[in-house]
Amino acid sequence: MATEAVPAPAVGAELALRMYEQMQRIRAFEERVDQLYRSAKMPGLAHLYVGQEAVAVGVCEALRRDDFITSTHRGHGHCLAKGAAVERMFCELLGKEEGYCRGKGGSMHIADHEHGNLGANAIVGGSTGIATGAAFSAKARGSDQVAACFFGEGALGQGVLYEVMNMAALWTLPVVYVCENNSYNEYTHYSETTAGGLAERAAAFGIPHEELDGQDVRAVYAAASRAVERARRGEGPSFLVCETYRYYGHHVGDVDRAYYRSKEEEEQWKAERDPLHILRAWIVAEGLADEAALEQTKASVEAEVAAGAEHALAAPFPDPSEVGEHVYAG
Amino acid sequence: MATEAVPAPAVGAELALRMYEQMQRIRAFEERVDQLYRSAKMPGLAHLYVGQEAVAVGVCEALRRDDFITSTHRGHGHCLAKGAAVERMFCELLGKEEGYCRGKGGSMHIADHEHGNLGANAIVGGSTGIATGAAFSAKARGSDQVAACFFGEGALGQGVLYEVMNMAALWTLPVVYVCENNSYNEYTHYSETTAGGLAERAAAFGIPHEELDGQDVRAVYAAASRAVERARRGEGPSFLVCETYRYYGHHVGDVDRAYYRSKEEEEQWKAERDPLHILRAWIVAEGLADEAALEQTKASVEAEVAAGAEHALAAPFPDPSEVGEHVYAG
Amino acid sequence: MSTPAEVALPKEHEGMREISLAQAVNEALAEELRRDPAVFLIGEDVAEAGTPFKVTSGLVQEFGPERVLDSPISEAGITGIGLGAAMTGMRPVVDIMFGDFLTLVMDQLANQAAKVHYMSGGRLKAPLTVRTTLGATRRSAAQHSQSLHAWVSHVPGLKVVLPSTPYDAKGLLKTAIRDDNPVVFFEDKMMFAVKGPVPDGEYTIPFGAADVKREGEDVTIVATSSMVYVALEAAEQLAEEGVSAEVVDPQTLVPLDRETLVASAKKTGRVVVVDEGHTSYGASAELAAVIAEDAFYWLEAPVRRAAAMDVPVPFSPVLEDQTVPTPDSVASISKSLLGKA
Amino acid sequence: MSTPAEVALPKEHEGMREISLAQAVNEALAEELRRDPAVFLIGEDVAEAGTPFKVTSGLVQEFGPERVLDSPISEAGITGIGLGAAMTGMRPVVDIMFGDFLTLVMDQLANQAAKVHYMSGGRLKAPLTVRTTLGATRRSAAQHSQSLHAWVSHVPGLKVVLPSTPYDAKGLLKTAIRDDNPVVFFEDKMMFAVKGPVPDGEYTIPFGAADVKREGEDVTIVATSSMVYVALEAAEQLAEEGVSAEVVDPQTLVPLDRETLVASAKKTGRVVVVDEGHTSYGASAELAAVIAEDAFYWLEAPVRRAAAMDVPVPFSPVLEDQTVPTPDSVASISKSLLGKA
Ligand SMILES: Cc1ncc(C[n+]2csc(CCOP(=O)(O)OP(=O)(O)O)c2C)c(N)n1
Ligand SMILES: Cc1ncc(C[n+]2csc(CCOP(=O)(O)OP(=O)(O)O)c2C)c(N)n1
Ligand SMILES: [Mg+2]
Ligand SMILES: [Mg+2]
Repeated sequence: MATEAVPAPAVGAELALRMYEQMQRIRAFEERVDQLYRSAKMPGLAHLYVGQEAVAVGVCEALRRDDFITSTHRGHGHCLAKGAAVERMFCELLGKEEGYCRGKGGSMHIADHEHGNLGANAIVGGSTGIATGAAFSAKARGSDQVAACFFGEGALGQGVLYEVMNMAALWTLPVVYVCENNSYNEYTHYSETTAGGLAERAAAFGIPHEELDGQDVRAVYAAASRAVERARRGEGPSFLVCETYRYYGHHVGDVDRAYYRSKEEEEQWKAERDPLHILRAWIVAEGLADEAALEQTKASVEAEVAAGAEHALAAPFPDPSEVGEHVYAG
Repeated sequence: MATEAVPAPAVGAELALRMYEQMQRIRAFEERVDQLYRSAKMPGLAHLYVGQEAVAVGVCEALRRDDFITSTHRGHGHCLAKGAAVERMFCELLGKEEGYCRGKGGSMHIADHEHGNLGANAIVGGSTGIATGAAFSAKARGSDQVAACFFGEGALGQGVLYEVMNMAALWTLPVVYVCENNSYNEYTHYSETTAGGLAERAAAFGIPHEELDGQDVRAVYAAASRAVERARRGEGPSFLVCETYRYYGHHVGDVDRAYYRSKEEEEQWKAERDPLHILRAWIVAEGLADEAALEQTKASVEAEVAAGAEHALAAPFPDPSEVGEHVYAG
Repeated sequence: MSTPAEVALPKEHEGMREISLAQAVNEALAEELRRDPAVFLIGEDVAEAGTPFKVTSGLVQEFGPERVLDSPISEAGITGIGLGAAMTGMRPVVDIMFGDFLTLVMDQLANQAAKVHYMSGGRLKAPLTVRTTLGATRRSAAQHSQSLHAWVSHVPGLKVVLPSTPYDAKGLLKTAIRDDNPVVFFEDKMMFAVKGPVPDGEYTIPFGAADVKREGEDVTIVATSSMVYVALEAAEQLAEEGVSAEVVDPQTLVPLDRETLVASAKKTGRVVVVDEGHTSYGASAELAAVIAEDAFYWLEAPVRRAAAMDVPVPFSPVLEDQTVPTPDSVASISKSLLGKA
Repeated sequence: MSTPAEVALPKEHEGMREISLAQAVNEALAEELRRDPAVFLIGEDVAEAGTPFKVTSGLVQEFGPERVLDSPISEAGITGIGLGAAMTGMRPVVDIMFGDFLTLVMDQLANQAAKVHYMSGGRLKAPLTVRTTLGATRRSAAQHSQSLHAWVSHVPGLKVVLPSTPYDAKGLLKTAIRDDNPVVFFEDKMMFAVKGPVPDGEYTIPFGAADVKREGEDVTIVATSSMVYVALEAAEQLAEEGVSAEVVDPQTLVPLDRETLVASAKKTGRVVVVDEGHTSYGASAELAAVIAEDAFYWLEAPVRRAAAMDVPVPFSPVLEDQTVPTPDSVASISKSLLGKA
């Protein structure tokens, strides 16, 4: 059972260029994060989203600002795609007071409630309950909000996902499960950890599902739009499996990867299935913009990212007394 | 995908009569448990297996003594079917020292390691890990033992089941998942708690599955034999959904059931789909035994059960000092 | 607790009715459901069945199946859904039938609900109430008899409530539901039938205020949940022997009213902590440690603990009854502190 | 711990090599895998990747993928499978990458593994070892920094081990694997690189024997896991000020060597308990309560606790560093007990 073939909204020039810009923003952001790590300017580790940009952007462009998302340890792309500002994100990653979480969350817990991002999550599968609950709430409050739940294929190992998919189906909750299959659970290929099919996991609960090319942002956008509109119409959950790839290591420190995946595999994805190349080629072929304009977009987000990082590096840490604040609300 | 149609071993006279005797034993045992409860002679509660006898017996007859089972809160039938003695079971239910667990486990934790029963379990879905681990161990030790994992359809709500089914499929473990669908999670009809299909939950992991009439012990035995032999041959897990019914309440204290199921429904199952009637009619029709012989079997297990209960009532409690024993082994 | 007998509590007010603890909880839920459309209940068999303890009976009739939801047997899932709903405008009350099943929701509680406010720098919040049970001696054996409140009390970000009387249960549960934080609310299964006075009108009880259930001079008995009844019976026994015992009920383990506990300890100089969790690494350890530290110079004798034995709860009544504190054991420990062994 | 610096430990033997704690754990695993065909390892990325901490590197090469298994990300599932295998003749070692993920396995550990021997009247047993981690200050934020050993220590039927040195880690892990009970073995992530002397030959260390890491007269510092290094540094600081501190490492929280702890407390009359779990309802509460009770008449001052703050672990270094005990804070508490504030 696939999500019904409601015609997907056509991707026009404005949307295509916005998606291109967002994807470039994510890429530039992540590459800067890697540099910050390598120059020992960032505390801890980070899990980069480079290579997977089309998934976050394709899904989030199908959402409204007041829709919800939940995210993962690999969450910078989701956060930016849902509307977060580069500067405050860098501040969070560097543990600064101006950060989205006042420096308390860091890379793995970045949340942006103003744009409906209920948070990255350092527990694999840990936000599936939250997303399904946000969908429950949207329905209970009589709003037409939708929740999108991002997770890697590794989260298919977590039982709670099946528990909440069952309830989402039973109660026709407006949630879109977005499984980003980048082929690896950390350093282990998913075929060693995953029996049967991926989409079948949703089929078991009667949840409509689609498997799609996660490198083609238009395909993602089309499928996400169908799923989101279905949810908004009150017809319940959907499940999208997006085939994608992460270009960097599992985290910034994972640089020697030969023991679990080949250089050739990495190069092939970059050369043949890069989401930015694919979109860019289409934009140019369709005459929606020329190379120069696209270069201009790239340069401008790169400047924005560079400025954001500089700002964050100079920004103050929270006052040490904040350590005891925000344990309890109210 | 169904378990392959390997011809099931034919049910001959000896097996049919043994199955009949075992089913009668379970029924007589459970009816006596109910009386013990109602006459306030049994501490706590018990979940009776009456109506579901064909499932436990059909599956356990397909197993060897050294095969493993794991069981549930509704576990007396599984325990007897795997070979436990009535007397020691009653002792356990009454908290007596002679019980299988020296009175420490009671109804919900009865285990009989001599017959490979790794224990009833009071956590719904709580023994699915144990059964899968026993299958892992059988394979790792190079034995050809098989593990059968009994659970109610309510356990489909527990995430851990999906986690272990995935690994059973990945590692081709010799485990047979036996889902006893008696239509109720306590006081709630399973259709209110279960989206999609039951067998589909296993299909998601590529596990062969069958849906069958759990009131027909020959059907259960045939399907179980196929699944067990498949496991023994090293071909991995199977999943059986047995449609069945519990005649009594969720537990012995659940006597006013009208708010969740009708008297008519109960009567219909008893009249039309009683596993003992079905087998008895077949035995007689096939000429494997006459009514008198079957009455004789019934009378003899009833006498055994009555004697067992009397024995247990008179048996001593464990010494109070045992309370501190068996916290740690060795 | 081993003795669910009704105990006359010291508190007496005008306009009181005698209702059971189950009814008190039911009233608190009904009132909050009525008061705030954001409140809903979710759990196994909470609707028509009204839970196995009949605590939620009648609520689905008044509030409908959209606000009183029978769930699948998915403790982690419903807690996660409750959390997500709490983060987006609702005030869910999640029913975890037996406290033993907290094992299944620790990730949702400890890694998710407890931390979301802090991790988000105060920008997200989770007004989630989890009702569950504790207590042994119900012949329910090892997996249906645990008192696991120590676990959640150890997690910053969670509040933990253990009411002992119908009055307290009602007032504290209403406070829990209105609180903007995740609260775990423990009811002793053996206490549901215990009756006590509850006023007709609306009231709430603040968190972090211990309640002195009986005043005394010679020894302080700090007791949680149904152990308050055990302590009160012990105090009766002691009174007959001329020993005046003060019984202090912390009511909330987080936040903890150290002041009241320590003040009582300073007054009497002798303390027994009674709790139905296992002794080792249990809630009784924290209470004892706090008192031993803050009242050190006032104590005449070591702080003693009377908590559950460090054994899985056995089924057999002759074994189970030994595992929990009793009025006799509490009285005898109290006397030993006074040199009256 | 905030200071992973290598600390010269008092123990010195002949024939010792200096190896890291990660190597010590690796050797213990390799030796037990070699010794007993029933032993196997299961966990996420334990094979080729050798875990994110490189603790199991090389084992899959020697023992093969049937005995060193990369699992799906299914903590509850692998613990359940480990338990079932343990009950039927195997000795599994389950790797739970971060101690924070214990939240996901509490049902398998507390309701199943811990209780099966008791519930079966001693007829079934579960020789299962769960290795996991604890400790903050790695800039890993709230869900990858917890020290949750108090939870499992509260569950009768489980044994709980917190080694502090490579020598201890190796000897205690071998004992854990050979033990017929479920054992939870905690390694501080910040300690993996810490080196220490380990003998060439075979040895094991018994459970239930606290180790005095440094002898002293004036104050006892009871410290667990990496907090032993913090305590030793504090002791150095104190020595410079003329205060002689004794550092006692319980090594196993269950079983607990009360005698050694209490004997030291009686000797010095002053005790600080240092632990990286949260303070409230933490392991430090039990240790403090035990000492305050058993050494009551010998204590010159209240038993003090220096444990982690009761806050989720924040990401920002300026915040995180405040949440854990440090040599300075431990030394200063110790001095306050001696009236040298
Ligand atoms: C419950 C849990 N188990 C293990 C981990 C450690 N861990 C972090 S990321 C990861 C792999 C996740 O793989 P996947 O879900 O495919 O996401 P990806 O990293 O590929 O984006 C693991 C095992 C964790 N964070 N949470
Ligand atoms: C994890 C867990 N949640 C809830 C319960 C309470 N409970 C006991 S039996 C039961 C219903 C089980 O239904 P099913 O699995 O279909 O088995 P049946 O009783 O029908 O045999 C419930 C909810 C439990 N024992 N364990
Ligand atoms: Mg992945
Ligand atoms: Mg059922």
